[in-house]
Amino acid sequence: MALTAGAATAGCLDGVLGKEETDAELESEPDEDAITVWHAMGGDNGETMAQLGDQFHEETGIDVEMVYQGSYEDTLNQSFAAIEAGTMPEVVQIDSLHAKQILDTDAFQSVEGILPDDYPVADFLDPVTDFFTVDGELHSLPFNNSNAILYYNKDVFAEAGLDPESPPETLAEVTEYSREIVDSGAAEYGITWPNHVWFIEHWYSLAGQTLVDNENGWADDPTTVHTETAVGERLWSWWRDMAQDDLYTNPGMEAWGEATDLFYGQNVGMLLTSTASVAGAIAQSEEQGFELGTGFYPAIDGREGVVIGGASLWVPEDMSDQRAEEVGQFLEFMSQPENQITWHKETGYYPVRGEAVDQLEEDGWFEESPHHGTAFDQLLASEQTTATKRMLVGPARQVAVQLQEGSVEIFEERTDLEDGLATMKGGIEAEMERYVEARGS
Amino acid sequence: MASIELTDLTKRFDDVTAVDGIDLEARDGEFLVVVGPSGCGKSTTLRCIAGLESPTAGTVRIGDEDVTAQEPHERDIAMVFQNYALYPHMTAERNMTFGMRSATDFSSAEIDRRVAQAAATLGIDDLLDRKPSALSGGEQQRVALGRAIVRDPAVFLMDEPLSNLDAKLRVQMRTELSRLHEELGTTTVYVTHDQTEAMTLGDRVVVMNDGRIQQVDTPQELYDYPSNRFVAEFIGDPAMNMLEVTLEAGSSDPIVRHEAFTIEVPNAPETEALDGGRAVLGFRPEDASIADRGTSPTGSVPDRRRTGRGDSERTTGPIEATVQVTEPLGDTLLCYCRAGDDEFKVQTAPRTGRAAGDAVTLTLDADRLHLFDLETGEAIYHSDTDRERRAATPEP
Amino acid sequence: MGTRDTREIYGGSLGVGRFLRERGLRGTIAYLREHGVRGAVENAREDGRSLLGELRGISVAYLLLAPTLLVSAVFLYYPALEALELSFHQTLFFGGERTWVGLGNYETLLSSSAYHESVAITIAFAATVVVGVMTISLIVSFLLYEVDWGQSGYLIAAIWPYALPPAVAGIVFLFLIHPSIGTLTAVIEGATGLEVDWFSNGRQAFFVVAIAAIWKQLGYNVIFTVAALNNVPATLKEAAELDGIGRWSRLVRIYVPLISPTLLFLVVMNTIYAFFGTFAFIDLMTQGGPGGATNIMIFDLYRNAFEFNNHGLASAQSVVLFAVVSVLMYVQLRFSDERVHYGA
Amino acid sequence: MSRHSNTNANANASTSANASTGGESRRFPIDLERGLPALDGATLRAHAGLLLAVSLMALPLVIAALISFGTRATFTSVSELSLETAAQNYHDVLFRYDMGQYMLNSLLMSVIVVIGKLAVSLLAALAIVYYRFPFKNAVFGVVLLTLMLPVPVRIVPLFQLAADLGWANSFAALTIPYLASATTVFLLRQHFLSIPASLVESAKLDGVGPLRFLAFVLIPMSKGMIAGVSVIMFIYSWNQYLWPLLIVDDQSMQVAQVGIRLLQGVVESGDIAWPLMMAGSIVTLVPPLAVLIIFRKPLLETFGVE
Repeated sequence: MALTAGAATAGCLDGVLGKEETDAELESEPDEDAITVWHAMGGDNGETMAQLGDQFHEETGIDVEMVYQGSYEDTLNQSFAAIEAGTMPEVVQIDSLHAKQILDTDAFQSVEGILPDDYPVADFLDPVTDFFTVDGELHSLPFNNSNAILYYNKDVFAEAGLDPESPPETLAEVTEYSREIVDSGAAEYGITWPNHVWFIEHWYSLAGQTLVDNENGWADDPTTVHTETAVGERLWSWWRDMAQDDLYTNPGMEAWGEATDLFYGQNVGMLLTSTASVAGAIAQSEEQGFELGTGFYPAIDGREGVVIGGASLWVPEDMSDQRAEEVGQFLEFMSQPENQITWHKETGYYPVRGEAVDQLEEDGWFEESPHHGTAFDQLLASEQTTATKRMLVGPARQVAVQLQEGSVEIFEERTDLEDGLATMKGGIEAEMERYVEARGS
Repeated sequence: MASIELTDLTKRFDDVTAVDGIDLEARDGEFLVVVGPSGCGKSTTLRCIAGLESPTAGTVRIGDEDVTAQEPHERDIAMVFQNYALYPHMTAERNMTFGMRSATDFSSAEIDRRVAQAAATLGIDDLLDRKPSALSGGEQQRVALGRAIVRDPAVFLMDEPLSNLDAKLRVQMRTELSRLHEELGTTTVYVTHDQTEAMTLGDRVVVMNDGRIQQVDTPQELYDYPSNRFVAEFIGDPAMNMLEVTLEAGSSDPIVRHEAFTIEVPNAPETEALDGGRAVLGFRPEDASIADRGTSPTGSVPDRRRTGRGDSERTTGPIEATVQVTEPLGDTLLCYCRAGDDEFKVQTAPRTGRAAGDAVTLTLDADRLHLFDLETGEAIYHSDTDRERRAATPEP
Repeated sequence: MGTRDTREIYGGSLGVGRFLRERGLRGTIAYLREHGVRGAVENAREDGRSLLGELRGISVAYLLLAPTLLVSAVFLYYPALEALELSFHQTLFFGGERTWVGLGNYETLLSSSAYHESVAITIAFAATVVVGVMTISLIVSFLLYEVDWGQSGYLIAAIWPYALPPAVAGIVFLFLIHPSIGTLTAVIEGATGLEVDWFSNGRQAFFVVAIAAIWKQLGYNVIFTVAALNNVPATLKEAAELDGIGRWSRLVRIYVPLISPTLLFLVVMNTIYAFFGTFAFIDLMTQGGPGGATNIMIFDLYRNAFEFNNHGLASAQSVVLFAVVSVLMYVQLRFSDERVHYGA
Repeated sequence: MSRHSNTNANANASTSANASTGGESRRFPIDLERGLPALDGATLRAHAGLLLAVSLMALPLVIAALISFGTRATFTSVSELSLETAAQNYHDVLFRYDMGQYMLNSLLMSVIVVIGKLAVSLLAALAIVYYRFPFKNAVFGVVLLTLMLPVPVRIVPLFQLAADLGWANSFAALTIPYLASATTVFLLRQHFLSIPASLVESAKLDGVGPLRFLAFVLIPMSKGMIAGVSVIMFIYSWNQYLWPLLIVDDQSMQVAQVGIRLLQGVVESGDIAWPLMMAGSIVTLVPPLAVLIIFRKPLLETFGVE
């Protein structure tokens, strides 16, 4: 690294600025005809995406460039910036939480328009199509969808004298199980889960209570959040009691990695997280030498249904028809049953196409790997109601952050339950109002 | 070679006037020394000649060309700095030639020839490939001189080049500079604050103070006929004594009265005008001598130091004084004497056993007296009448 | 800059400075109206120098400065002004969608108690970081300077955090003292008997992040402090030892005054670091929490811009932040004028 | 509550040192006759204080390195760490997650920024120190004020400007906005002011032009400062995160810092990549640390700020 800057500068003092220009041109311009796909699938999931991309290239000769943009948030920010800079890719993976904002940019076209005519739109699983259909059209291609399930450590259950085959189903049972685990010293804590709004959405949808008004934001822009409801009070009081009795430990804000790490380190008996970690959980449980169990997400009491999570593939507006047709082919390829099956097996996201599900059942996959089936069964057991249809809200990030920070204030008892619920409600209402005002239309 | 002429040269920095409208001429081939206390404008004058400072008013002419608006390197001058200004990362040879190689179209053969010649003149052939940090102060100064000589300029400008050297080396370099000037004959303007250097080096010496020229003259003229009190006290070490006196017309010669003594002052026509006026009597310590207790004041006095003047030994006095302090300087003894309220210095032969407290009688060399105006300090009288006769003889 | 620097020998000043000083602004304008610019320039410049020569010199000076000024203008000042303009809008989607709201954003800031808290916390945080960094780096550098051997080994170990990217520093610290899975957590709890719980305890979070920020900035300070100490003439050290002055009084009474220009430079740089450079620690370790205890202004600004896509409000916050730091900088420079001893 | 155990340790060192100020004699560290390093009280305490401070500062790096040898972030015993897992982690980070490519991009970006910034700042410092021109102090003030305009304050308009210039995903966007540097100009100016005025005067007398004077006199005489300032600029541009994150979305152009963020994204998706994160962090630390160690001497000799 020849850094004798003194000689270097003396030598090329005059041409130095010119040197930079030539360097910029040397950089290869992004390959024009490749389909650029921005996604938020890190690690192994990212690798599976790349394999699918290569496969598509072999079959159709159209080059695909899978670009990993970091977390869902980074990908969203990058997309907004790209809209400004006019450097949009062909396909963008956007988290279902951010759907409303992407719709409001009016920079994306509905996917149904470019899919091949014979595409079996109806074959998607009902809750999936239900969420991704806007104004009667499939707006973005459901791709990696999941919901949260309960992971538990059967050895810890056994040691605590709990039945390893019957995990807790209600919050009350979770408290009871956790107390057994902690008192018996089988693990330091009973349960943990990343502090993320998705988990609050699960409890609300299971209890059949919409989280925001105007039919969970689908009828019109939501104006308030239903924290001051019976469901809210029961949820957050339970959360506070669990924390105060040291049955629950807070892994940190949106601390997905830290939560799983606590579970694999056997510091905690139970873990709530996305079914997307099922493959990783199976591998790690074997490596750490404990028996893994999975079960349905514990509800407050009734089980109306779980809200869908994960993301979908959106297609920007401005592209030539010829390019749109190619993208349509790509989307069809990605949602073909065989690819859905490989995607499901390798990542844990459940398959969203009916045919794929039938295929898997024929192969007896769910018997072979029951944990993969848990989330899927939970999805099938869910009803389609406004409550189980994930909220469509403009200032999604602010709503998430206020709920998450508000929860900490409550379970750390820095504010009592009523004030806590009220502050969250007030803060979110202000953000909702600002969003509508800023968007204008 | 070229002469230098400054007409009404002025230089103001915001509120300070460094050079106040001076007119000065350095003759072709002359070694002109500009001397004065720090802050008297001598360096600024030199920098105006060099072009490093642009004068606020007035013109600078080198040879017969007005260079006031010219860039320094267009003026065919070379300058030697007090801290040598050698590039620490270049060898002596590269230091001497960097300027010429980068700004002139001399062929490198020509440059090498000049370097060899200059190195021979200065005796620094074996130092050429050494870096300044590996040279002594004297050697560095010679390299700086070499850099000036290589340019073979019309004028040398030297800004106190010797003041960073130790005393012994300074004396040695002085003789070398004189020898160099003899050999090259380049017009040189040399700035210093050391009046001994000025007297020994200068063909002529310019005494400056507060941005103005006090006097321009040959060293001996300055010494013998200072045009004002400042020059009188600045030139000569130890400085001339200054005593406030009053003048009175005497019977034959006018009388100078001091509170402690009165002496006659020979043939001073100008003094009549100042009859009864107050003035300042000036005489150099070596022009006063201590008469022995026994002999009469007007007789010749054995221990008076001869000043190489053969003609008539007129003295005047007597002055009664007491010795306060004595300073043995080896070749002479300096006695600080007090008469009345005033103190003055007297230089006598060494080993005469004079001590503090002795009461002595002094006589002054009547041909070496000076009177200065009390307010303006201008010289109004020099007792030596030789000046006209000597001025007539051609310059050495 | 004190007496006129004799180094300035290229170019010329057209006597503009002197002209203005002599006549004052109104006099100059009157003169200009009367003689016109050409006449003024003709008169103002120092005689003896060709007008053309000076103009050429001045243009060369501005040419040399052109790249710096151009890049500053285009990529620093223009965007800053744009940010100011943006601060009068409500925005969505990276500024794509913007509606004029005038001082709306500023009103929200003025009225929001959370923001007032944030400003207070930021100033407390900056003070803690600056004081912490300066004291510890001064002590470490002085010990380094005092020790006669093994200096370069200690030196490398003391300045390496400076090379560490802030984001990495944040992640590493997160794992060192994470309340539940931190590597050092058990050790600290054992040693100090404190319960490491900075996910929920606001004061603890504040100090944990402050310690991380101080730790990261030590390297930068040690470099400059040791360099300044090396420039202090060795004779002073010997003289002080002869007088039997103790190590720490020698530091405070002799060295600190002598290297005060460097310390002033470091105070300014550390303040800028504390206000603008510590965002990564907050983003990775506490996300401004718990309960806003570590929600310093730059983090709140970043979150408004990049998480809530509210660039209008974020721009308003950047204007306020700029104002706060400028005031602090001015106070620091004014306060230090008498204390700093130049020309050691 | 002692904010930082490190200060505590030094406080003890200082109190005891004061106590025995009396007969503190400084002896030559290696006592030739006895052959042992003759450490008197004060030096011993100095070393103790230094060792403690330095070890506390190095601790985070040591632990990060250890984690990168394991498979999980929390390791209970060293046994869980192993060399081949480390090799696996570092290999994954460099190749599977393209950190190698990101580091090459960062290196190219940093070298261009250093050379560009140095050239631009040298010219500016030359003008500010050796030229007299109207409004000089104002211009210097304008350059210094850029210190107060860090990237986050002007990120959105800067992005739009770069987008309008068509610079998205280009090295121009990654380097040119960084070319103006207040710190570099300030440090170079301080250094030029320490060079005796007579040197530039004698250059002028020889008719040496300002650029030749810069190239053949100023730069050779400021090698130490230039090396030192280059280290600071290299580390500054190597650690840039927010601007590259936004202006570059083509990952083949991405820089190391954003690579870390991408690794973090991997962790957030539930995958246990913490050791990978640590490996990535250690890997991105190597170049700036190497530069810092290689150039520590010039850094320390020339950085006196008068």
